Amino acid sequence: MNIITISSPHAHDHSSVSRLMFHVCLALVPCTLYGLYSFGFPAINLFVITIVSGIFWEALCLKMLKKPLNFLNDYSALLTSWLLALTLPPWAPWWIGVGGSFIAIVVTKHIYGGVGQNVFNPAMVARVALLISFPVHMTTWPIAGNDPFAISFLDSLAITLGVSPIPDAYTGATALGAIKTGLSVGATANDLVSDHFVFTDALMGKMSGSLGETSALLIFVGGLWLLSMRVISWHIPVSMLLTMSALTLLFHLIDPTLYSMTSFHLLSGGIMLGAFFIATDPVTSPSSKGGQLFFGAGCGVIDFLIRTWGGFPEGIGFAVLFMNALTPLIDLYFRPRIYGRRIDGSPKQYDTVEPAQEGKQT
Amino acid sequence: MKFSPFRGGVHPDGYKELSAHQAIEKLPLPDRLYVPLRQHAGSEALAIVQPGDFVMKGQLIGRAAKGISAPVHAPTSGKVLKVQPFVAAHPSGMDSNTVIIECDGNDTPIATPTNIDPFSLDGKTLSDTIANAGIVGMGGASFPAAVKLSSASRQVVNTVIINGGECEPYLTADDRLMRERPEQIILGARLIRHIVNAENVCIAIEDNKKEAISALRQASSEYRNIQVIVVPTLYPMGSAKQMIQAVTGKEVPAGGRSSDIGVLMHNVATTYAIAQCLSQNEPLVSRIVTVSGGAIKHPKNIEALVGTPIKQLIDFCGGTLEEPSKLLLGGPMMGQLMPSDEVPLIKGAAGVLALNNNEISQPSASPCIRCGRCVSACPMGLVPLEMANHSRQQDFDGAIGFGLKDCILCGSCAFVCPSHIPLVHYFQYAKGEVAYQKATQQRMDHTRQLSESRRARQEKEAAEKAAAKAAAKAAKEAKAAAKRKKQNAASANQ
Amino acid sequence: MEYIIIIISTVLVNNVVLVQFLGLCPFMGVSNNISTATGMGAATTFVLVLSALSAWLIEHLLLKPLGLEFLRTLSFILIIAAVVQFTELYLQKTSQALYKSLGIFLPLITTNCAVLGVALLTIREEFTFSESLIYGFGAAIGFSMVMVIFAGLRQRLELAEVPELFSGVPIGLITAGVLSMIFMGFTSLV
Amino acid sequence: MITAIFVLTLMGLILGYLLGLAAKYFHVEADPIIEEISELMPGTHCGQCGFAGCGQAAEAIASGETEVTCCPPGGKQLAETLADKLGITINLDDIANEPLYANINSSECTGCTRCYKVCPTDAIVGANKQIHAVINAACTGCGACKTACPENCIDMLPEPIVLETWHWPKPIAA
Repeated sequence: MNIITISSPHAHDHSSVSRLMFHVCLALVPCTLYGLYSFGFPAINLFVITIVSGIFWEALCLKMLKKPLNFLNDYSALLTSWLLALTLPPWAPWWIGVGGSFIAIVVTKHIYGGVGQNVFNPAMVARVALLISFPVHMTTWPIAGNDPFAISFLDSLAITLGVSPIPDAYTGATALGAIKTGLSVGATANDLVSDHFVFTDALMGKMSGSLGETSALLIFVGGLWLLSMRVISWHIPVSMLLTMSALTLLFHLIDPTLYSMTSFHLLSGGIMLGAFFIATDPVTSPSSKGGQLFFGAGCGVIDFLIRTWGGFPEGIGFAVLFMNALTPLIDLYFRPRIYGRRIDGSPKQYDTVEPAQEGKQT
Repeated sequence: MKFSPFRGGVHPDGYKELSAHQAIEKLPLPDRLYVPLRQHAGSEALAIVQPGDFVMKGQLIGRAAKGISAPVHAPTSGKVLKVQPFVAAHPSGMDSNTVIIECDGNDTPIATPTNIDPFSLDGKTLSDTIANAGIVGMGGASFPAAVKLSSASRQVVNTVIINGGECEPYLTADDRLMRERPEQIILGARLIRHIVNAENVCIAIEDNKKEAISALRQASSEYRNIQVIVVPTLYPMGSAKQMIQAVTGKEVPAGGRSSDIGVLMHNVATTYAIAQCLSQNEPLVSRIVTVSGGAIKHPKNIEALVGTPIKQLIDFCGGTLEEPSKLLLGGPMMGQLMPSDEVPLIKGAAGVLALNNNEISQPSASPCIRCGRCVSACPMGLVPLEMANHSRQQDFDGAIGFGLKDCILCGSCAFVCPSHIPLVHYFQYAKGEVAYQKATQQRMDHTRQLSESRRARQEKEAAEKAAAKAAAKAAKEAKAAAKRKKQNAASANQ
Repeated sequence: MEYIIIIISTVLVNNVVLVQFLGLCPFMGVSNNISTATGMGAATTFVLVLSALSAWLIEHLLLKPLGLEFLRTLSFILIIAAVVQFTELYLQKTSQALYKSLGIFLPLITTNCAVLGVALLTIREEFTFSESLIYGFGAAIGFSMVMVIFAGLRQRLELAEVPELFSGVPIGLITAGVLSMIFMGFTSLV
Repeated sequence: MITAIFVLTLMGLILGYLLGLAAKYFHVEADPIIEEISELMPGTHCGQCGFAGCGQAAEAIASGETEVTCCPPGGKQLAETLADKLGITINLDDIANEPLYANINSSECTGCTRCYKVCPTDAIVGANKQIHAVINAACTGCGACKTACPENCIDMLPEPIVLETWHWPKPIAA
């Protein structure tokens, strides 16, 4: 008799990977739409290019590795390239998008064995690799608050194709960058923050920065929705944001002229996007709750270190990747306690008298 | 979020309303019964009847083997047709030795109820009676009840917990039993308490069984040391370890027994069987089973004889609405797929489910995305994703390192897995391999011993032979020497 | 404070493996599992600290007073070889399992360029005795940390279905590259 | 020049002396691995590996003269344990997964007793002119009886799978 044996359980909660990924994409819609709106046509071009090329690389890899193409249905390539696009400078040329998605999808995901097997966050590897390789292109930020569609579609094509450089009038530094430069020439953090940072603008997203990281509020809303849908758990975002707040508050209290305030750190740069959408990538973050808390805290600490003393104005990519590298070790040491065992794995004991030791004492 | 009495757990859809309102019905005597000799954990019972024998209801047909085992009795009176391998109620689809009985329809019992008050007997006698009645755990594990009782009575047991946490979806057999026959359950609980000399009894029931709670509260109102405790509805509440934690707050030490922490637990159906056995002198030959699922026309709770083919149970419920996608014995979380509808009902099966396509998990698995939902859902605190990953690469030591040995196969992990990975299947596979390796090791130790004793014996034999030879030689020489001496003496004389 | 800066600098900013690219041979060779990597880290830490220390002593007590600086590399190698030999003897006595799992990589610490590199660097940076001790220690900690992290990653990769073309050393090298990229984030931290 | 030679020679001598001392101090007696390996071997001295007994095989394995997969009664499991012990990697696919055990075809057995005389574990029972049988639990699958049987009536077969020995197969690749 040759029957296919299928083990219990025969019931399922009807969740699926593609639904999880799809929900994350949905949660990204508000901040993406806002980013596309505030940065205009060049941003739209870059976004579309990144996503289309990401899906193309995915299809190519699946084909070459002879895997079924229906893996495209799991939205993971869409999500990866989407997240990558959100962390790029909005007016970057086309090859940044194409090259970035190549690094993300081909190098960081498929060479490692495809969905679920990569050890580093693909979008972040791509972003960091681009940042190191093309520092100029990756730090040219359009000034926010301009009339979003001042650049016509045709001009935007010129920018995207890289034939005409971005007019200087349109570029500026991000708040984090401006403050880092300012501090290095001896200005005080307080003055710099008041020059470059308006709380409500930062909340709403009227500032320069990567395509999708500007509006802290919309990202936060998306993140809350994911939390309420139980797509992500609260551990990583909460511990990451709390660590960041605690450290910035502490140092701000120690020396306000050198260290900027907490609200500035939380609302600028990529920390919000990182906390809710990047560090929570299930594949590259720890699987136990304790491990996730540690992971989030580690991301917060390293991002703070790099922002405050490092060579880059924003270190969220490095921070997440560094903690990604630590994840296998975290998974090894932060395991849940097994029922009926102590945390070290030895069987639990209740009310046991140890006659051997009593014997020794006498 | 609700406070949870143990770590993890899941909330599968209950589907209990399908059969919860159906009172227990008795199945008419079938024509033939197929009584397997293995219906319990441990070794198979040994058949003591021959084809052609006439057996009466409750007559012993298979005696318990050595070690952990349980006897099997004839569920009704009739003629033994055959004792032969027959398809077992087992996911492997293999056969096991089965006594096939043609029922005569009279249902003549072998024994009549005795009038001895069981409370006047001592625990040892009662637990022997339970052992001889073939009572096993009826919640699914089918561990012989008497073994549990006698090992518990060697330790101090404070609390007897009667497990009414029927947490598997669809199943309502225990619920109906508690609603309809609370007095017998209370009697059983008191008897267990008497046997192990415990202080008090807790009957723990999930809060989704309101009627059962009030029925048992009413039935137990005159006994002060019997308490009905309401526990939250959460899968796997019915698992012994989780239930003990929910009731006492203590955990059973790994590798230990519940009696190590002064607790003895029996399922309500087992308790009922114990009461029936001790008060009515009836061995375990029937049980209450829920027949349900989307493919069943009229889901019901049926009291049926052990050995009844499940097809007859389904027919009694009006048959199926469609060809069932899966036919299960037990609940959907831990029950197993049955190879055919001819398999007989066994003592440990609380449900027969015929599920349609919408109710079952789709087997299309995708790669693990390490989301950690299985880690959160695991009531034992294990890391299912790593266990499965290591098992897949046949690194069983790695899987053990992540808790394979502590796994209770409850299926919570696979239930929540968004990648639909057959996690429990991996654990079953790994556990099987580990057991097989252990058996191989034992076999090797055994043969090594045999070989060493053979060598010792051969050496001894050789030594004895040599000694005998030497002795013979010495004797010969001595003779020769004596002869020579004689000759010498003779020649000297001459 | 200065010592702390030296430690941070050697562990993160100028990590001996990922930034200075020294000692890649054991980094790729014995990072297959975490316990071996820890053992290798410990052995290398021992050798590194001891050799940085004795290098400083040789340089300042022997070579410099006698004007024999040109013998620096030669004599350092001699010292390192002796220290490694000593470590090997010690390990063989105390931990057979570790000795076996490190195998050929244990005597090869002799030719681990991280060890000679650190010894030479302490002289080039004109450290004081205690500074060179800290420097050697920091470099060793950096080496061990990266070894363990990398071993963790490789253990995970062992379970991954890496395309055959890339499995084994290639994926290891790619991972090492990404790690090195991450450590660029710590540039100018101190 | 002279100083340089002198200094290096001196350093070499001192270090050499110190190492010599250390070697004496940390001296390790004979390789304990051989003993550990022979503990693991089946100990039935069946000779299928080509060595006279398990002890010799253990020595050969420890010195790397022979493969860890040389022992059919030990099978896959022994090979794995040994490979772990020696820190080497082996290709487990080379070893037959299922161990084979002796089965006597009773219709051809003449009761010559040759097989049970060679069995290292006394796993064959029977008497002169009576059909012999194998006690499965005691058989190591060494095959000595098969070679000894003049009637060629011993087959090496995998253990039949019954309900008791059945275990779950590996899930179909996911």
